[in-house]
Amino acid sequence: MDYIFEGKAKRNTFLLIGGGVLLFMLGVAIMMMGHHEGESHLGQRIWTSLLISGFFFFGIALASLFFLSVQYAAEAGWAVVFKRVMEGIMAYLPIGALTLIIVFVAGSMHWHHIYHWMAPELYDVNSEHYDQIIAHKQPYLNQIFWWIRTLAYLGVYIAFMRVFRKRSLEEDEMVNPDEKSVFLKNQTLAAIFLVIFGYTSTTFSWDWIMSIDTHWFSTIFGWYIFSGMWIGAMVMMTLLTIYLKSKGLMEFVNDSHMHDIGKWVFGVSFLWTYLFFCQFMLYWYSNIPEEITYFKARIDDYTWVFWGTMVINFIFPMLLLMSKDAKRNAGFMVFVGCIIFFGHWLDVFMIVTPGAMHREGAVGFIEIGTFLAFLGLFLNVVLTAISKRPLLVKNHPYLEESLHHHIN
Amino acid sequence: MEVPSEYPEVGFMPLMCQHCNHAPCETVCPVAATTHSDEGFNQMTYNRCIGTRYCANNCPYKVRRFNWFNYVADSKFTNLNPAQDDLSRMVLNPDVVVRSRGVMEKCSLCVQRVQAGKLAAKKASEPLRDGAIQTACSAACPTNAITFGDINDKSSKVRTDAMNDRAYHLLEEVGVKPNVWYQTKVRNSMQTAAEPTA
Amino acid sequence: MTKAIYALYDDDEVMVNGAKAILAKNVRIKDVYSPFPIHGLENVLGIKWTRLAINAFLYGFTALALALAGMSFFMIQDWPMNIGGKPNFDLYQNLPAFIPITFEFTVLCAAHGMAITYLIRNWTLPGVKARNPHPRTTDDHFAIEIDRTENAGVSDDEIKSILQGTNPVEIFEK
Amino acid sequence: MQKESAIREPLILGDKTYHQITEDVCAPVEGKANKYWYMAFSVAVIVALWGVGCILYTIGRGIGVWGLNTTVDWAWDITNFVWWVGIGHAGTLISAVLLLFRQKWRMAINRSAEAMTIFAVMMAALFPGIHMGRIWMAYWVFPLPNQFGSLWVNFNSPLLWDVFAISTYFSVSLVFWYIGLIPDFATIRDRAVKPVSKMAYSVLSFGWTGNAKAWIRFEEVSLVLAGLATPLVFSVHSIVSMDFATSVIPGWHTTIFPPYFVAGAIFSGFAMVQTLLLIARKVLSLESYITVKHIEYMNIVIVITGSIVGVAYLSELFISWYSGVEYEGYAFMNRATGPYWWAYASMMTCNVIIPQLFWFKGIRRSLITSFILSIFVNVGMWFERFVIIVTSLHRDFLPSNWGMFHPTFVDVGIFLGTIGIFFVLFLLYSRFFPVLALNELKSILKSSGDNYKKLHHND
Repeated sequence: MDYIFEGKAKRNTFLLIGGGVLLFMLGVAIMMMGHHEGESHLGQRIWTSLLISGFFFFGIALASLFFLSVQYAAEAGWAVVFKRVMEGIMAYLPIGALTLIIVFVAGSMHWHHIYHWMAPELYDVNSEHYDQIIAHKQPYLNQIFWWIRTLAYLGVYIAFMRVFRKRSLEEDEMVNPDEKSVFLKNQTLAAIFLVIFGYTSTTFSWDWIMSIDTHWFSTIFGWYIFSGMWIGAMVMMTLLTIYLKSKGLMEFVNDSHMHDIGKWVFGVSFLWTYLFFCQFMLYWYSNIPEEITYFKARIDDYTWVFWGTMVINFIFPMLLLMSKDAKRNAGFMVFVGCIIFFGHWLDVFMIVTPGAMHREGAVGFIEIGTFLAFLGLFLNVVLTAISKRPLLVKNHPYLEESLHHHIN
Repeated sequence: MEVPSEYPEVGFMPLMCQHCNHAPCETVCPVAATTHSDEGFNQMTYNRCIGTRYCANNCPYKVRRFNWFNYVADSKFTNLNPAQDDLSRMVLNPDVVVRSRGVMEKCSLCVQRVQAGKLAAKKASEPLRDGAIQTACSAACPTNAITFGDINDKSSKVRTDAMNDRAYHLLEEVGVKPNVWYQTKVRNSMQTAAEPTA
Repeated sequence: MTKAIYALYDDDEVMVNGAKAILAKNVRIKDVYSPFPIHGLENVLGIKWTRLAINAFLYGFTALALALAGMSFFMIQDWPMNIGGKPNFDLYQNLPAFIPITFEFTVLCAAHGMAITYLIRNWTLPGVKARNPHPRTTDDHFAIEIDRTENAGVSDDEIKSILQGTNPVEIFEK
Repeated sequence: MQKESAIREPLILGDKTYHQITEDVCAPVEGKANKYWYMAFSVAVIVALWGVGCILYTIGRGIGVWGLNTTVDWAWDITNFVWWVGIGHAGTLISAVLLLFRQKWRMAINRSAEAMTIFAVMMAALFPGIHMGRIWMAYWVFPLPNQFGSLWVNFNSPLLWDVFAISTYFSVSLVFWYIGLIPDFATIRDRAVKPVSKMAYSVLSFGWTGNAKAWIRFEEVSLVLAGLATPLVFSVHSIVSMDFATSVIPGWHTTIFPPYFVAGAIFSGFAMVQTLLLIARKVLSLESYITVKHIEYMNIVIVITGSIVGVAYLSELFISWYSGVEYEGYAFMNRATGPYWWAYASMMTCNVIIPQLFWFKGIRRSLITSFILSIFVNVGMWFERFVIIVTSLHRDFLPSNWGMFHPTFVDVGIFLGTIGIFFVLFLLYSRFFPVLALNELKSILKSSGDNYKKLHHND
């Protein structure tokens, strides 16, 4: 019962990439012809859109690795049937890392100014651009240390992903199915990964995202970014499973499984909203100038996107996914899933753009085109990875539990 | 900061309630015992206060004072509050209420004087004249270091003083928008304004 | 004349299989008493799933509306005050500060509303007399209740012989 | 039929039947208390009375009998409040969150954990009351009609949010607990021989019969209440944290507070459950139900939440420097090196470093080390709240306002007194209530019982 990735599906991913690139070109052309003053922002805008979509899809792959580890660490049985889907999603990690590195290298080469702190004159006391606050951050925000951290995060994540994927096949081929060695080794590996991820997910979100608004700071930021990544991964898992089920390939996934994964989409949406609200409300309430500027920039210049993400990512899943029947209805889950998937891309847009583009950012052809192209690339990589191995694992000690999963 | 002698520039500065427009103390009171008046005063309603002391904690200037005991009748506090019998109680200002145990209090910018001044102007049917109302502190200061007045009155002395280059808000960076201005002391210092202080 | 016949079992699986056998013989089961919830029993007996969750949603939704309306009345309409410069002209401007209480009140009403509905619906209230047929149905035994009036077409002896065929530990009338 | 993997450890040890479970759990209720119970009870009552005396003294004379001053307006009162509320979070977490996650091991501990929650929240609710200057006016925090007509409360105030949060949390937890207790009271009722206890448990069991429909409703109510209680658990401690985080005080004002307080609450709550249950399983002979695996699971929760708290401490510390805000930076420097450095050091040691020992399997499966470490966590979490409250207040913006806090005998007395009251309640509970969830345990016997698992493995 292997999935074969060819024909229409494969063509469609290429169509997505092609369509995305076309839209992107269209957007660039419009900008070049239309506003002359817009030209100076064009490069910045392109790089910003690459960072948004690059980070968004990278985050999904990473959160999938996280979720897989959680299954091991928590001794959870029900989700074993999804394991190959999770492994497929996380296979995008190296490509995702590459796209990020391209954006970061361009930053270091000063082809764009998304990372304001990379400009050397900020640290020069004699320069008119000298920035006392940023200079204070120099021991942490300097390119050498920052690059060491970035490469370390990416390298470690990819290494863990590879080991998990390799061991998964080893488990399939085990001669003695009663042997638990792979499972037990994976449990240890998962615990180690979760500890590393627990620290680095906070620091990489400071390094890659929070430092865009260089003056600004928020302690909850890492957890907020992480919750957005997580929801993306859960939605992607749901959608891919529904797709594979519609091909008649994942019959072993029953209503109870879909119900449970729907609960995760619902629950993580709440978590995201909670973290969003904590950050926003606390800064809104105490109204301290250096903190409130962040939200002021977003609410004043990106009013609709700011409140729109809130509506899409909170009210939609809350109202639509509350009932049991909704979570078990594949068509409905696809509908809600697609909406909140886009909603969380908008959230990343919301976080990145005001710092990188100030008032000049917009959700236009360039951004949507980049999103579609990345989506096509992502699906192509993930579906190729999924097609390379059987859709159901073998010899996993909780496999029987998962296959007989039943809830009311 | 732990060793004051390392900071010889420390000087004396009278510090009372700054009557912030974005007062952090007001928002946190559960019973709305401290609110803003139309004049811009940060009002303290003693008889509504239940004494959670949250306002005092959230005040960046720490200018609120709490009635820890019943100072009016507790014989242990005759040294703090001699006005405990009928005779000595006559030293108390009849325009100001005696605060009970368990309530918060602070500078009201002599709200009783303000009300009296407004009433006098109203009776005389004339606009409130700048300087007609004096708080107890501004009246008592022998060097006229304290000015009280209507900041909305463009010709008032307090307005010109507040617009002065020397005027500043204490802890302006917290963003509470106080209604009290200080004027910086002119020092003959080697340090210039452009030079960043660490 | 007793109203009902009971079969007492000492194992849940035996009881569930017994219930299936009894129903297969067209004898109607009035109720089943057990010391703990048995999964899947509702399908055997054909009992519809409870709608208490919908109740909870309605209570919660009402509370949500009530909390927002209440706070808007107290803080915006009835006595608007300038409290630390927090905007008090419109509900939405001050909404972030109202969210926590709105949430708490929603949960409060949904939870208590549902709990009260549950107690009344079950008729488990202080002072109500227990109606379980045998004291060990709250310990380790399981009882099937057959109502005579519901099974007018079947004689007592027939019922008892059907029950006897399902391996009960005891058959009694009450 | 649900399948359970053979590699999962059994949750009910020994050769148990449904009846044996009833016997084991009802034994403490039906038997007589031993002398250790009476000794513990007497000590608890004496301490509790001493605490009540201190509370009455405070109310009689004024808050001035505590060590507070103009600089430090909250200290042990709110520290104790937050500490107790935090402890009160494990019970509902175990019964609600773990129910949603279908963790069967919760069934052995949820009843006692919920009882602990309720008693702990009662202790917590005491402090916002007695810390008020005018406690006799406490009812003013409710939006009640009054002679001024339109004088309402201030819905902007986090303390008012607390009023709603704590009362919701307490009452919902109580209802959740009681709804689970009703069928178990019915079990005791049907076994009771003495007329007095028969009558008492008849009233307590609300006439529970246990018919099929009642069980369906019971399951649905438990599930929906769990669904409601889960965000409630998050919200309550978040709102408690907002008492601090909405302020402008450096050290208080930080966005990570809500989730970090929630993690800390679960952390301290599980530690307290661990402390209590390690004693209870021994005293009440419940070793077959509260097994080493249960202890291990709780220790895993402790090490995870402890690590989350650790990440939060380090995030705060780092961002205080990174922000470039002088006051923030100083507040954290002062925590670590100022006059209360020992409190910060205790907090870091007990909450972050010591629980890391639970990464070792031997330590987290040992009863003695689990007990000792759980005490460390309880102490550490008290220090955490003390650090947050007192060290942030005693040094803030203007050096002229700086001061110190020194507790008086009344502060100490009230804190110890609440521990006394808590134990009085818990000891009474352990004598008169079924300390394990009978009906739930029976429902997992066949999937997770030792004897049944062996049976399955053989065929």
